[in-house]
Amino acid sequence: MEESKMGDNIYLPQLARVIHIKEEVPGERSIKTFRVEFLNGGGFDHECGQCAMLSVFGRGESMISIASSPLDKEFKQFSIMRAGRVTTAFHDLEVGDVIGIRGPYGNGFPVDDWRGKNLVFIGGGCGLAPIWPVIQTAVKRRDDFKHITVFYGGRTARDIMYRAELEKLRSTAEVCLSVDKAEEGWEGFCGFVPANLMEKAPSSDNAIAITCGPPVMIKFVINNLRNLGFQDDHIYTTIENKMKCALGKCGRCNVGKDYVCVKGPVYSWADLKELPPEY
Amino acid sequence: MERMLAKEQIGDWIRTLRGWEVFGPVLQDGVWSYQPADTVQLDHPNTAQPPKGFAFPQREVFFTFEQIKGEPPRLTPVAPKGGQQVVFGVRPCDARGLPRMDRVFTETFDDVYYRTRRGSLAYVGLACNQPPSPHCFCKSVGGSPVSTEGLDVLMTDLGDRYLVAAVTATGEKLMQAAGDLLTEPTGVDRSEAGRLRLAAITHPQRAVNDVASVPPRLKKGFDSSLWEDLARPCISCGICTFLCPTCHCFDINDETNGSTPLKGSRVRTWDSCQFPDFTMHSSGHNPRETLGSRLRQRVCHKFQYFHENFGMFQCVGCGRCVAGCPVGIDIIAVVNQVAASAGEG
Amino acid sequence: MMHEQQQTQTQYEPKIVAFLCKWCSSAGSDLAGVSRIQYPAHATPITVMCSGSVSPQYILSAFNKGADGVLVSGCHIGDCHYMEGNYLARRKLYLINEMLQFIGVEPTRFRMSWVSAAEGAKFANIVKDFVEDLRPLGPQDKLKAQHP
Amino acid sequence: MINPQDLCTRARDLLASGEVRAVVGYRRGSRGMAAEPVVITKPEEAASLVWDPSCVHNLALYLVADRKRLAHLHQTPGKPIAIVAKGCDARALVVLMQENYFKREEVYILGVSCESTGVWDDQKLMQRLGCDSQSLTGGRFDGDDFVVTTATGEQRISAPECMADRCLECRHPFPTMNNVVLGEEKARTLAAPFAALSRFEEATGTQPARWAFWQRQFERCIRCFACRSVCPMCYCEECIVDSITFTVALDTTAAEKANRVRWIQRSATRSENIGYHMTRALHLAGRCIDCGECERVCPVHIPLRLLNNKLEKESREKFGYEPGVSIEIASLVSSFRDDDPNDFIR
Repeated sequence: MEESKMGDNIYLPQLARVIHIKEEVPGERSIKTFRVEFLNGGGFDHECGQCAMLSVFGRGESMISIASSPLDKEFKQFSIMRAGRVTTAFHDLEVGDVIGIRGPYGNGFPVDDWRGKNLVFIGGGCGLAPIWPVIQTAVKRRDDFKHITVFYGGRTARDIMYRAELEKLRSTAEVCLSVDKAEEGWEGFCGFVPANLMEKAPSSDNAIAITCGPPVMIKFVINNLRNLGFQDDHIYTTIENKMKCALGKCGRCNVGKDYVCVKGPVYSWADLKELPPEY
Repeated sequence: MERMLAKEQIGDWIRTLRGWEVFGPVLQDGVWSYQPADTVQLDHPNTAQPPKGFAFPQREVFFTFEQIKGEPPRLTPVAPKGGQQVVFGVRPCDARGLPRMDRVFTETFDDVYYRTRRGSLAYVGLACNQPPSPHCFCKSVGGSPVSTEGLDVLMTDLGDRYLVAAVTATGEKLMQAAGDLLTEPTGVDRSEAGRLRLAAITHPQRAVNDVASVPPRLKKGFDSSLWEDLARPCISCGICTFLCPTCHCFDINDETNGSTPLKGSRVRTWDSCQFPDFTMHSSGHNPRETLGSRLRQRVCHKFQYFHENFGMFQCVGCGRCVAGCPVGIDIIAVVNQVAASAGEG
Repeated sequence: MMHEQQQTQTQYEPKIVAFLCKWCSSAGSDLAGVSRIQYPAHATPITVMCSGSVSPQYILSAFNKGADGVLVSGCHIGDCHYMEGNYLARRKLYLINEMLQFIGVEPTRFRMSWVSAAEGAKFANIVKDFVEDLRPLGPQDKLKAQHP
Repeated sequence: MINPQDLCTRARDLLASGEVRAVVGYRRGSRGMAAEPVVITKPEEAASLVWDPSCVHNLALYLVADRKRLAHLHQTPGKPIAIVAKGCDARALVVLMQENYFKREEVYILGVSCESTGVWDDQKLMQRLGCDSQSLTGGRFDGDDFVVTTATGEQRISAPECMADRCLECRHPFPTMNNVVLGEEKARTLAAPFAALSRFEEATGTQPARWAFWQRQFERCIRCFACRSVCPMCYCEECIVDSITFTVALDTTAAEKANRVRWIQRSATRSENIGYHMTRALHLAGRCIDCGECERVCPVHIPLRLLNNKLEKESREKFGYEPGVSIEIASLVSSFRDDDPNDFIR
């Protein structure tokens, strides 16, 4: 076979240049936000909640959720926590460096189905990134939705990502921030995110809840949401598993019969609770 | 198309296959494997490894990359080596692995590497007059010792001659190349073949009990404590999956070959759901941490998840994982036990 | 000039990876350098704290990355900075030497020596000899990784 | 000769008295009469234990697994665990104790002497009988013979005909370290020490012949890692061939993970396979007690014992070191002698 026939190659990434890097959270498990633009006229459209496979050549690939709104066409944005081999390589990048991207992968949040509803977002740690495009889209299409509440917490005030953006958000949405432990100068809630949720107790009436964060947090948040009267099919979350191909072939991200990279990462609790808890 | 071929003329047939690279089972160092061959002698039980590597090799280079500092990386896709390959002596169970791999690699996202290799591959099968292994259970999973699924040609051993039957158009082409070597079968040939086929099909085999009820029962038995019990001796090696005609899990890594400029390749290699680090997140969290959860994944993938997704079992009953397991974990017994326990109550 | 160029193009130049202990052999190689002793520049030196710290993995890895020969050099027996590191090295490296030969790697490809900080000339000779021994063997491709 | 019933009785009593918390032994599996490893915890399960020539596995492996499992659960072992141990299995335990993997009192060794035979080899059975142990319906020791039951009836085979090479060459078929031992200690010589190794070295005298042989073997490896997984000495939490090459704990930093050297690629190519097998062999120098399990389980029949035997022979001849003999002595590579070979150093 000729190389020219390898054009439609699902494993071949497009190239994109890093145009902006912002340090969100410092420390050992630091988070940086990378804004990239495609080279050679490449690119793709995505939906809120979808992911992309990013590569640093020589180090490998990682599945990262796309943190920019689909309405921003000229760039894509990713917030990456330093956790392992590939993500550390990302943290070593500088503006101007070129990375590989393939995608978009997975499903998205059914944002259009939520018109006329109240939206409650609950994020923790790095889990604000996957739901951030939904928040962005909701803000940009503010009239489509009713009340918007954003719960978000970090371990300490320094661990809160998108701090400036969250403050800006207060003009259009209710923002409830929290830190795990009491700190001097912190005026928001002290305690875990699920506790903050119960404290504010948003109404489940005509409301959709969208949550993402560490697995333990999600578990308690969903429990609390149900206590607040949210129906199972009105609770949405994203799950993550280790991925290598993002194409439903490499065989490791499956939860029961579903490959998270294809059928997920977005699930309603009504669907997710039917699957085995292998995530 | 059905024809007869004298056994000693099989080499002559192979020599007529110009433009094809021919492989056949060869015994070397005590191991049966498919090797390039000018002629073949089809007296093998079954090969140690199935022929799945022809379409899905253990190592596939996707592309090479080269990055000179300050310039964008240059990516060069590496195409599979061209040329048509035909494999002789494929057992019907192993051949049925191929259509199952097709579902995985060509549906939803089309894998050009797999499709290219698959497109230039033909299987000439050999019916099993006798089960080659005491752990054969092809009949339990929808196959048979004379199944043609996944084959281009099926040969049946009639002692001093073969009945050669075309299954696909490619198979007919392979047979047409033989010209006069292949002769019209006589009535005796046909009745002899029929007798052998019947004997093969009725030969007793190990069996998965009430296989139709297995997928729902496994689903019900997800939380069964049997999984950990049955997996207790498991040593987490990859024999069961690497010898499987349908296991397709893989890993992707960058292999570098110099840092200034950065040079290397992105490579796919086989991986196994039985390795403890297969599903481990970089945080250390592992959704399938225990031996039981990994055994359950292997068994349920083949007998439940794949069935739910594609309406067929992802097991062809070759018995390699049963025979090859160093510690006696036996997929037939596992399925039967879990399904039976889920059936109660 | 023409002739010289042709020669460099055709003559095969072996690549050597040399694991040198910091206290003796590395100092010895430095002495060879500062004493302006001529010896071939084929060896890539890697300074290690002690010959005893050289894991067989280092040697295999050097061959994997394309070394044509691997040299391990430490202090003379009795002179180890850590008292007995080179005794341990001797045992360990004896075994890997045997293994390399056992699987059919040319015996010449692996070499071990004792070179003190004062033996600049000896170090230069070892490298010189090693290069001459390796040259007829041609490139080492038995243990070298395949690319792509 | 051992009466397998005695083994069941011993195991039952140990569990019933509460002296041990579990017994690692063999039971009949679902594959013909072939034995499989089992861990039993209840006295009534003891009746399922077997002892016959298909008890090929080195069960010391399961003590390592047990220790890892307990460590993971942050549990202390408490009472000892009992293990059915052949001569080779007991030697493995000696090495593990020599390396402080566990203490002597944590293990109850239920020794079984191989007496004048050993376990059988499937390939040899296949050649002799036309079927492997998984097709047999019965098999037992009888003096110097194996008695097997096939579809055509009972057959008596002189054991050395079908014994595994590792057993033919075994010099310690009696588990010297034990709490109790079944069977007798019998002097025997079935094959010269390192007979298979000597045959190989004679057959491939020259360097090119050696390479031709090993090249073929290493190219065949599919990197299923069964040789590593089945080896009781391969207990490292961190192995150079794994994709995540070490245990990730909560306090493992990202930098630690990122900076790990990838010594060996996952590609099953010749160079990487050699890197894996050579490293493993060298890591087993002075530790391998020649249970031969790596060679038995290899699905593509790579003669891995040759690698380990080579180092064992060198260690014995050049360093006077024999593994698995004493808990007290220093390990091979952490000790030395003044007169260790020096002539390879130039």
